[in-house]
Amino acid sequence: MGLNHMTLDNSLRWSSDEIMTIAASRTLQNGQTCFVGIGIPSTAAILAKSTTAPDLILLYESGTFDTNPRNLPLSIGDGELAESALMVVSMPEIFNYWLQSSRVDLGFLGAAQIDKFANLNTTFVGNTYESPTVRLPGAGGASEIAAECAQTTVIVKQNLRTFVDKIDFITSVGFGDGSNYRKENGLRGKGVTKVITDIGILEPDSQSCELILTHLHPHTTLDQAVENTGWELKVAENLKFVPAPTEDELQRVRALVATSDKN
Amino acid sequence: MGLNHMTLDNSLRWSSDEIMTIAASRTLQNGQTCFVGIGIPSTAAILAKSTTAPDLILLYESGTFDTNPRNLPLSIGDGELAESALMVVSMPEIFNYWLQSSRVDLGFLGAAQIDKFANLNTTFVGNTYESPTVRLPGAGGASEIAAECAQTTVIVKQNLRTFVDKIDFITSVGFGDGSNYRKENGLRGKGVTKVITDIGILEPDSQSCELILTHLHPHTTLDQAVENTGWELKVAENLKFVPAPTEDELQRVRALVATSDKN
Amino acid sequence: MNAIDKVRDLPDAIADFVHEGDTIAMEGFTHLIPFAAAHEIIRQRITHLTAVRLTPDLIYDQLIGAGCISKLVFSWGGNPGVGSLHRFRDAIENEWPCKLEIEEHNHAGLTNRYIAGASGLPFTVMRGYFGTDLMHNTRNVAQITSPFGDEAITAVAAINPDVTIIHAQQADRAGNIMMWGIVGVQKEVVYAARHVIVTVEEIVEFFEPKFNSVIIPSILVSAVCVVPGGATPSYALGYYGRDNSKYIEWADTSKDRAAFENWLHAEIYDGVKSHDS
Amino acid sequence: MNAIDKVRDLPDAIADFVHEGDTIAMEGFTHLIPFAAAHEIIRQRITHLTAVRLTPDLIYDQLIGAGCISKLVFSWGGNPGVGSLHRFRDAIENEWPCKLEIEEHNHAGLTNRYIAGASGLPFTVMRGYFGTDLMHNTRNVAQITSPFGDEAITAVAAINPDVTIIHAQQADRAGNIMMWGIVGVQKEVVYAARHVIVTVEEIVEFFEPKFNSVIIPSILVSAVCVVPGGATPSYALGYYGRDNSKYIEWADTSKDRAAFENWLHAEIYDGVKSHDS
Repeated sequence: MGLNHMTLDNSLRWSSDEIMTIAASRTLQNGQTCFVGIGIPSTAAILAKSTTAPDLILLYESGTFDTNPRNLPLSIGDGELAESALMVVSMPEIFNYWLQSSRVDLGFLGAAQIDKFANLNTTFVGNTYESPTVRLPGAGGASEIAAECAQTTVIVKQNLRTFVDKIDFITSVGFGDGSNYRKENGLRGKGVTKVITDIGILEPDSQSCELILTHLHPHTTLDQAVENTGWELKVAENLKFVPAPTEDELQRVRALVATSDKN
Repeated sequence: MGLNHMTLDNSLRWSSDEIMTIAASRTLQNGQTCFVGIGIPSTAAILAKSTTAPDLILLYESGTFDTNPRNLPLSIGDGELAESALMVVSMPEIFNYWLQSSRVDLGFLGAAQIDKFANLNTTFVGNTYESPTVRLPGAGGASEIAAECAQTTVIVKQNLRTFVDKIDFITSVGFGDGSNYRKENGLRGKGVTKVITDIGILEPDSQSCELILTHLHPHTTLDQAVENTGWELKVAENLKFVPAPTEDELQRVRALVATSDKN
Repeated sequence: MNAIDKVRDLPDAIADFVHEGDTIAMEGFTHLIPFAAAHEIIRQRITHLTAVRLTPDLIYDQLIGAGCISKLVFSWGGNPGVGSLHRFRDAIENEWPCKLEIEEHNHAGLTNRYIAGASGLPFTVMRGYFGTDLMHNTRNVAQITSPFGDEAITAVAAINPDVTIIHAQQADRAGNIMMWGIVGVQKEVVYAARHVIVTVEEIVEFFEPKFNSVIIPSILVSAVCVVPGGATPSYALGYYGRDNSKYIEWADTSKDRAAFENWLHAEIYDGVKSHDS
Repeated sequence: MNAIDKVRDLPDAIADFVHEGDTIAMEGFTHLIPFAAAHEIIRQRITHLTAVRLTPDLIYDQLIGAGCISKLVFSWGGNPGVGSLHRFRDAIENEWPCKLEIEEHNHAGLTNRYIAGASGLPFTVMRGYFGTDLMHNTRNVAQITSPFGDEAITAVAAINPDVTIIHAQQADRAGNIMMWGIVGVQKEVVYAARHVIVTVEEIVEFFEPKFNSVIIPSILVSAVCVVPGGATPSYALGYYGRDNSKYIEWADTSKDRAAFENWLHAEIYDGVKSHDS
């Protein structure tokens, strides 16, 4: 999956994980309900809650609702998520009463493969479903997050292994084969509205739903983006740069990451 | 409904409510799960729990499970039922996880009308459903108790107003039009296995499912039973008498009833 | 996102969220029945309501008698442990004070209709209504066939009230709600609703752990109204008991139209203006 | 109906209720994962199990590597926060130690399959699998049409395990169970099962009130086994924390077949015979 591996660019003051985390954190708005996964999404959400969005409501598929962790959880069901939560509900409630009933504003997802319509594969790579070259974990909560959250943000590193013309398996739907697929298939959320990578940010075109590069990170180039995309990448007319991380943001991210047992 | 009105026969040492309560209590077996309603069923169940069936598990449709009331509840949702319960669950759980999944051994029901196949009406009497002469409360939990409990006991006074050839509305199914109706309609419990009245006890024939008088109370006669039944009443070959209430049973019932606010 | 945003006077909350013609659900199974809120609806003479509730109980008997409800969706219409609901019967049997359309279910059916509503589904499935006459005399119930095997199963349509009103023991400063004891279908009917009004006994600094307690997050709640005693004559576990005598007296008060109208004027229209602070 | 009837040694309970070819479900989402019971199944070399679990996690990775599971029904097969489950992958990619049939779902789907099982229904309905490739690559999922309007909805078949095994914090003397903290799908999978084995940290005189606690009545439980630490390396809120280092170490232990087999012999076959008293 690679999402959690830190590759520090020594010429910069931040790693690619850090810039992705900070960019993701900035998209969160106060008062939103946010369905969080482990890794960068947790870090981004906890960062946002400690800065610009103190009333962000974090929920995890483990059933911990409105949780306020001080440390970065290693797993989605860590004790601290339960102990710092307003309530802990069963998974039936999280999936049926919250996610399925379209009560969640924003969900974060990762992927092993993504295509130009933001469809995501976390099931297998290579050969067939029955006899895969590499078996991945599968859907978990991702397919319903992609279907039912009002919006979804994908966080994924950009390279030719991941950004492919055709994904091996649609685990979670972005826009299927184009703009009407979601409606025809009964997917009620808006779908993927942002793909945050280590190179920049892509957003779907409002008409075609194809992902368009709208932002570069301060240290990246358009060439890098094009070279690391397995389809002919479209670029926004007014391509912008993501504002550089502030010292405060970097310090907070690093302090959070340092709390994780894993590090 | 009349079930709760006490008509004391002065020539006897017990009222009809008392003999019905005691007869119902005696049918309960230790360790059973018993779905209880208000009135005689509650009294009978609490009596059994205090005597022959201490491990009887009482559940009420209000969600109070394994409750141990010392006083007779006036309503199905009294505070004492909650405070003396092992757990209080939601009504979704009571109906879907307990009743619908056939986990309850015995349910008690009353009725305004009953027919020879033990079908029960608690919806309306007279004229049409749309414009009834007397509108009754309706189904509540009764229709699913009748459908899904392993067995159901009906407690009802026997008279020509109640024991009718054709009921005005099937609120809860006994045996429909005869023996195969339950299976054809997807009703998984055995259905009504006992009808306890102020005159005696009726039980369904194992073949035809028609109710047959199997017991008389010590103070009643076969003529009374026949005269108070709106169809040609069948009588068991070995018609028996219900053993007279013991002093202990009577004292306990009276003590319980005295705890009810209503009296 | 704190209590200041959500705490309202009950009359304002009712005026803002309950409108003529709305579908409302006021739940509470014997326990925590939101009587004060119902009385405020009567006082504001809001009419043509479609009112959903498992057990109409005294609360809807009062709303029916006052002419607020034109359609009732219910599953058991009695005075628990006492007998009939006379205003309910008078409306059905004699169309007084106005015609009352009914849609009748059983508890399991109406419960599952709320579950479907809470779950964002158009319907859900259950075993129920099988072989009864209710099957043919009610709407929003249909038979379907299992796609796994061919068993017949009952589908019931979702209910999504415009407004759900419940009473709970406590709210905290952030506007979260806690209730405990018998909670019936309140969680489901809150999740099913477009707007939610909660009357509470009190606002507390923090919630104490309780068995079987249910938390309703602030984000689901449109208005919190502090109404001590707001569930009387039903009860609030930990605060006050059920006033059984009021349930028994209601048989007389409600049996006679004139007696009911006297009650309506004395207790509601001319009564002290609600319990809210 | 008291604890004496139900309290068993873990090896006896496993031997009595878990049989070759059974469908088992061992649930616990990150929290309260019944590892000790799984190790006992490995020790007793019970095979050809159909094993159901949302997240196979280390517990099923171990059972798969030991050759106990021939069919896996699951929805997310990773080592949470760490990476791959190598025994799971080796079985799927290379059929080692034997062929592993899979039936794959997503969390919402498998959760709803348990709900249907708990509810005594042949299936239930949900929004899910829509537009994904999983729809065409899994069983026990079908599209049906709403009888109210004509919306397409997904039906998922009930799961009713022969045996459900969970770990909980406490049992009381009557054999009732209490757990709190993250409870995942445990209530549903207990209600769905034919037999239920519960390992617990301890037996207590009475339960203290806790937020969000779940009670499992004794009548649902076939055997209670007192196994302190029985959820290690997952955790038991209020007793011990998650041993994250064990999850991280598992990546190495499980990556290599020989290393795994060393672990299997050292820790399970030749290990101290379980934690049970």
